[in-house]
Amino acid sequence: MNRINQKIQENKKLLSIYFSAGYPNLEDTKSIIKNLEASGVDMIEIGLPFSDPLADGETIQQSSTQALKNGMSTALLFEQLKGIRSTVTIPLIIMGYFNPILQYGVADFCKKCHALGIDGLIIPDLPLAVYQEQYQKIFEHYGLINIFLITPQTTVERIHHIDKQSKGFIYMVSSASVTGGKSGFGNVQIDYFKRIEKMRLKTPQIIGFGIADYLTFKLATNHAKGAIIGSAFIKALTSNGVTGIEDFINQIKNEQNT
Amino acid sequence: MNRINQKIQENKKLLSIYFSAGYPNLEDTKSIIKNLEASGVDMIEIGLPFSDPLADGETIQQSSTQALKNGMSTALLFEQLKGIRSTVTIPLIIMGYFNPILQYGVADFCKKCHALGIDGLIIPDLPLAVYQEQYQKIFEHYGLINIFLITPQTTVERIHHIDKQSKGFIYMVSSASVTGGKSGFGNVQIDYFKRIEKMRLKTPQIIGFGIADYLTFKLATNHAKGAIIGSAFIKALTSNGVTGIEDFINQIKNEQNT
Amino acid sequence: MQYNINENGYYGDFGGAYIPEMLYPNIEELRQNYLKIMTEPDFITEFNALLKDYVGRPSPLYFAKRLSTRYNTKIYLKREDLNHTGAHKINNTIGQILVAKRLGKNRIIAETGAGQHGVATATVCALMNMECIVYMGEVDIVRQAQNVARMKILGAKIVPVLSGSKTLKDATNEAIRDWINHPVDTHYIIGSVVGPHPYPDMVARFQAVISKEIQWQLQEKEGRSNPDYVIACVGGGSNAAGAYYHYLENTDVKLIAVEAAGKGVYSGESAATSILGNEGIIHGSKTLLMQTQDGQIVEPYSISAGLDYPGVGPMHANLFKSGRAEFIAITDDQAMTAGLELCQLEGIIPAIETSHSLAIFNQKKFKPNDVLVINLSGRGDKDLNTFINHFKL
Amino acid sequence: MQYNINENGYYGDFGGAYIPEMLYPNIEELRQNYLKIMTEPDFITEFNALLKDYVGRPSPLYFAKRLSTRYNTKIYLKREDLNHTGAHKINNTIGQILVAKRLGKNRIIAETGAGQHGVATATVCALMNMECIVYMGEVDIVRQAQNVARMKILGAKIVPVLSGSKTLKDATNEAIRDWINHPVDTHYIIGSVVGPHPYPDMVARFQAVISKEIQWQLQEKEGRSNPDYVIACVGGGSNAAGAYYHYLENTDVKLIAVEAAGKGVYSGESAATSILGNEGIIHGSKTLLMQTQDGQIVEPYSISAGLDYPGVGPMHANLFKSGRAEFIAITDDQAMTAGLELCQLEGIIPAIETSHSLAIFNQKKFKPNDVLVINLSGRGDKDLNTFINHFKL
Ligand SMILES: Cc1ncc(COP(=O)(O)O)c(C=O)c1O
Ligand SMILES: Cc1ncc(COP(=O)(O)O)c(C=O)c1O
Repeated sequence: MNRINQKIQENKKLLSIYFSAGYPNLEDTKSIIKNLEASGVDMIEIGLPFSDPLADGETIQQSSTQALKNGMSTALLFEQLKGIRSTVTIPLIIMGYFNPILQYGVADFCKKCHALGIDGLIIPDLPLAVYQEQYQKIFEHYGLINIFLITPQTTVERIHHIDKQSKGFIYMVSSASVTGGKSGFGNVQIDYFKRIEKMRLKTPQIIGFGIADYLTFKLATNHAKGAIIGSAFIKALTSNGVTGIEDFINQIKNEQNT
Repeated sequence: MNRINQKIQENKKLLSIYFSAGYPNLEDTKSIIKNLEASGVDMIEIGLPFSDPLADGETIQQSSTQALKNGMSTALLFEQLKGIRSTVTIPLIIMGYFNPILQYGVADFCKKCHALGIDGLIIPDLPLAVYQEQYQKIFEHYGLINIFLITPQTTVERIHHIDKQSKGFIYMVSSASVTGGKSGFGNVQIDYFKRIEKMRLKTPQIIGFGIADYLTFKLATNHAKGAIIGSAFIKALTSNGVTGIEDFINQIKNEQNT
Repeated sequence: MQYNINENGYYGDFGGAYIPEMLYPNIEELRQNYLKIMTEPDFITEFNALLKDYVGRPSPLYFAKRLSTRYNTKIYLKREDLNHTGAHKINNTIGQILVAKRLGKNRIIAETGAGQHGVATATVCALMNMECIVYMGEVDIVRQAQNVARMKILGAKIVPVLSGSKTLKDATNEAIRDWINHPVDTHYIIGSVVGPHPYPDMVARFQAVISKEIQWQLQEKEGRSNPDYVIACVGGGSNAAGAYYHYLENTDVKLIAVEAAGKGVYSGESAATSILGNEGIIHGSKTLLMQTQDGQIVEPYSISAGLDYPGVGPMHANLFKSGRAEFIAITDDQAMTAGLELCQLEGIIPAIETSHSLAIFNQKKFKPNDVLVINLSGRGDKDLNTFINHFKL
Repeated sequence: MQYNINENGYYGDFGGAYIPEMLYPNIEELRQNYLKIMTEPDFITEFNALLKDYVGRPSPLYFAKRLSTRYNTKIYLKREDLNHTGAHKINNTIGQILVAKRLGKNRIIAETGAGQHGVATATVCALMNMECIVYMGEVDIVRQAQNVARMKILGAKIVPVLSGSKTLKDATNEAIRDWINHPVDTHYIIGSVVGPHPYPDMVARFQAVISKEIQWQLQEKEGRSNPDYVIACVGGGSNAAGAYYHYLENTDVKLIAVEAAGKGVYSGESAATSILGNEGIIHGSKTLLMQTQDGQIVEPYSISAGLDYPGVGPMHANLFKSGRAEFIAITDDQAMTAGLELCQLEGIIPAIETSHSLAIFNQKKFKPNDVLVINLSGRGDKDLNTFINHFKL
């Protein structure tokens, strides 16, 4: 069974962290992953940086740009991830835009992920229909879960459709926004969370976008299986580096004055 | 008999000088006229300054502009010319654009000229046909000669026509140019002078435009009754003032090193 | 009553050719030939083909819905701004360059204020491979820098004019002087219905295409060829002359001429000739002009270089004197505000000259069923900096 | 072979909609409605009326006599430069604003490079009273300052984009992000035949008026509706798509696409996508793009802001791959020289984008009887400073 599915079955709210591989320093990838696991994070999304990340806000854009400047590449990321499974046990997901994956070759990419022990992929600009038509077989062959997104604008029909196609979890975008938008949730978001909750989908949801601290993590996980933090984590990395990871995660997990 | 016609009958080549009234100083008019007569000039064209002298080059434009700035006006010029005939005997002609004359009232203007002892007018932008239709009677009533121009481009027919209408002299423009152009005459001008000479017009011609010194005066008067100096005289006035007039005229009349 | 020109070259008391003898042959050559040339079939064919394929005529007659709603009347805009080079001026320069060619000229001179006429002249000179010299006041060179650049790129030589107010009037003087200096090979393309006869008539005839088109376009849109009002700004008056032309003798159609009042008609910085001027002679024509009691021409002022002229064409002097046209004076500020309003209501950036016409709604009320045609004489690309600075955008 | 789009939103291998889920509802709404809206009689009536009365269509098909003589072939120029706002871009923005209105949107966003699309969008937003936000790279804001001024005057908000190469690609990213942030009330007016399906098809259909007019205009002039060549510059490719549209399946008509080679195709400063690019995904569409081996998009370079884009629309990717169109790359210098040549031979100042098309005579010989139609996609008023500086005029 895929590590994602195993993790989902645990009776707890899940904390997932996104970071851009190669940022702040080219060689930080492995130590960020290890630190995250050591800090008690449940799942990690490793960002494969892209020059034109059009669903991302400034923070992730800038970390991607810097990562590319540092020399990050698909091949190098795979190189860095070699042997990661000798120590890391939590689910690892690669999140990246479709073009770099396409250039690598989708099959080769999946094969490599499989070999390295990657559990799933999030490719925001690979639409469900194209995935099904052209790539699903490959993903499945290599035991990779492809994660789909829903947003507050996704229709009920489409949510059901996505639910049916989904394995692992549904990435539930908290609001109509690119990453790194205003953090915090208002009534609109809460209503949306409740609406989805009531749909009792077969696939658990993990909420992302706008989660930055204990409060927002708590609010989100009141209504979902887990939550994903991206921009807020990258900002912390920028300020405090790899050694600050534990503190950051602690702040998320425990109520305290920040 | 009009002083212009008397002067024309003298058996000599005539030197006529143009200046802008009110330049260099507002009150110079009378003393310029007296100095010119004293220096042996045969005829004077008193320029009534105009804001937009479109047949004039830079020198006369600037002297007109300065004269207006100094405060020159039609009324003031007439004021300054009061009593001029108590001392000055050579022909006096007012040269000016039509609009200021029109605003003064053509009849009033002519009446005033007559009273002051002005002998003729040169109005470059009052065409012959309009003159004949509307103003000739007034001019004649006040004994004023209206001087017409011909240029190298004037057709033979029109020259004959102008000759017929002319009294006093024909103002023969030496070349296709505004005033103050290059001085000196080439073959084209000399041929033109000869061509007009051969036409044996009833009206004597006085050549203007491009005459600046002994040589050009001599050349022009080889082929015509006289010559008019404007821009060169104004330049001399600018440099040397009223007291330099005698020297300037001497240089024109006598061959000498300049 | 006759509002068009008579056989002597006059509109009522106005017009004629008050020119120095040096220009007599040129003007006479033109006078004797212009109507003959303009009625030759091959001229008509060439002129019409260029208007269509090169200039882009017919220019649309556009019903300005939002503007009409704002002022509760029916406003059509005659889109001369869509002509090649961006104003009505090219109608005339196309015509004149074809006349010049037939007169055997190979050197073209022009004056320009806003630069639109200079650009239109440089354009047709490039098209016909003729030398082009444009006189432009130094003040206008600065405020219409964009058009200066266009003329340069088109290969024209621009001569800065430093005399007088360094604007359109002085540029015209300098062009006339050039013509005196080059009487044989040169044609002077005057840019408005000013100057000695036959210029006002010739230019008006070339611009008359505007009202000719309005007639059939309005027929298509409103089932009538006569609007209630034709409205145009007047610098020299060529765009107005063109917009009025086929309506001159048809007094059902009211004519409104809009002049530039600068900082206020009586501020001492104005170009509202009909109010401030009286009869006189400017640039070879008897007309209305702003002058001192002494007959010295007064330096005008307007924010718009193309209206910054102390006279009007003789046709307009006569339309004013006879009462055939109503004259309205619009200040800089009113014009700028009306120009910006058109931008934001209709998505059309008008020239500042044109913006004056658009400001009449401050001064005059129209009925809901009145059909107005405003001649949108030119686009405002040349005036962007003035707009930006004026409104601190 | 089929060169137009298929029912799945692909041109051959290219096209599709590679978009994040956040945009799915918007794109889906558009996909389901665009053809329905575009074929409604009231849409067609309104669209055609605006093209005629507001944009000034048909744009002339002008036989360029002096240019034809110079290159000993028959050159027609399709005068999109005469459209309101000065380029072909407005054909598309008029269409899209009418679609947006019918979809109930009241907020419009757009990206722009040369600023022509930004101006065209600001224009139609003013006309339709909609809020307008334009994303523009900081580099382009500087080099196309004139168009920035126009957008401001028209009431649009301009957002400077500081990411990437600070040009068109980055402005497009930013506009897409805005759309993600405003999924309900906002329509994104893309300015070229790029982006996810149905944009390339929708934009091409709006621009198709160009080739539709060429057909009857050429019939009038040459007694045939098919030229031998249709030539257009390709940034994203919308003016080319419009000029080719009705000739796509008619292989008697040869198509030439002109790309920007910047300082030289292989100089490292170029935007010649067909030569330097390969298949990939950019801005939601599978097409040709300039990218590293790793799939990172390469920052392009061209002196012309409108061609400074690392991709081409999927239609063009397919025309290239299939060999249906010939692709020619023109450097900055060649384009500038050809642009100036048109100014001085024909009195038409072309946009620098367009100037690239005019430079093909350096690279390709035509027969004296060949009939060429070059799409004169825009006027060069926005590029005057670049011309003046380049040639030190
Ligand atoms: C757009 C525009 N409108 C009007 C004018 C004024 O000229 P006219 O009064 O001859 O139409 C100009 C002059 O340059 C102009 O450019
Ligand atoms: C005049 C002109 N031509 C061409 C282009 C390139 O766009 P496209 O390739 O979509 O026609 C632009 C873009 O701004 C433009 O302004």
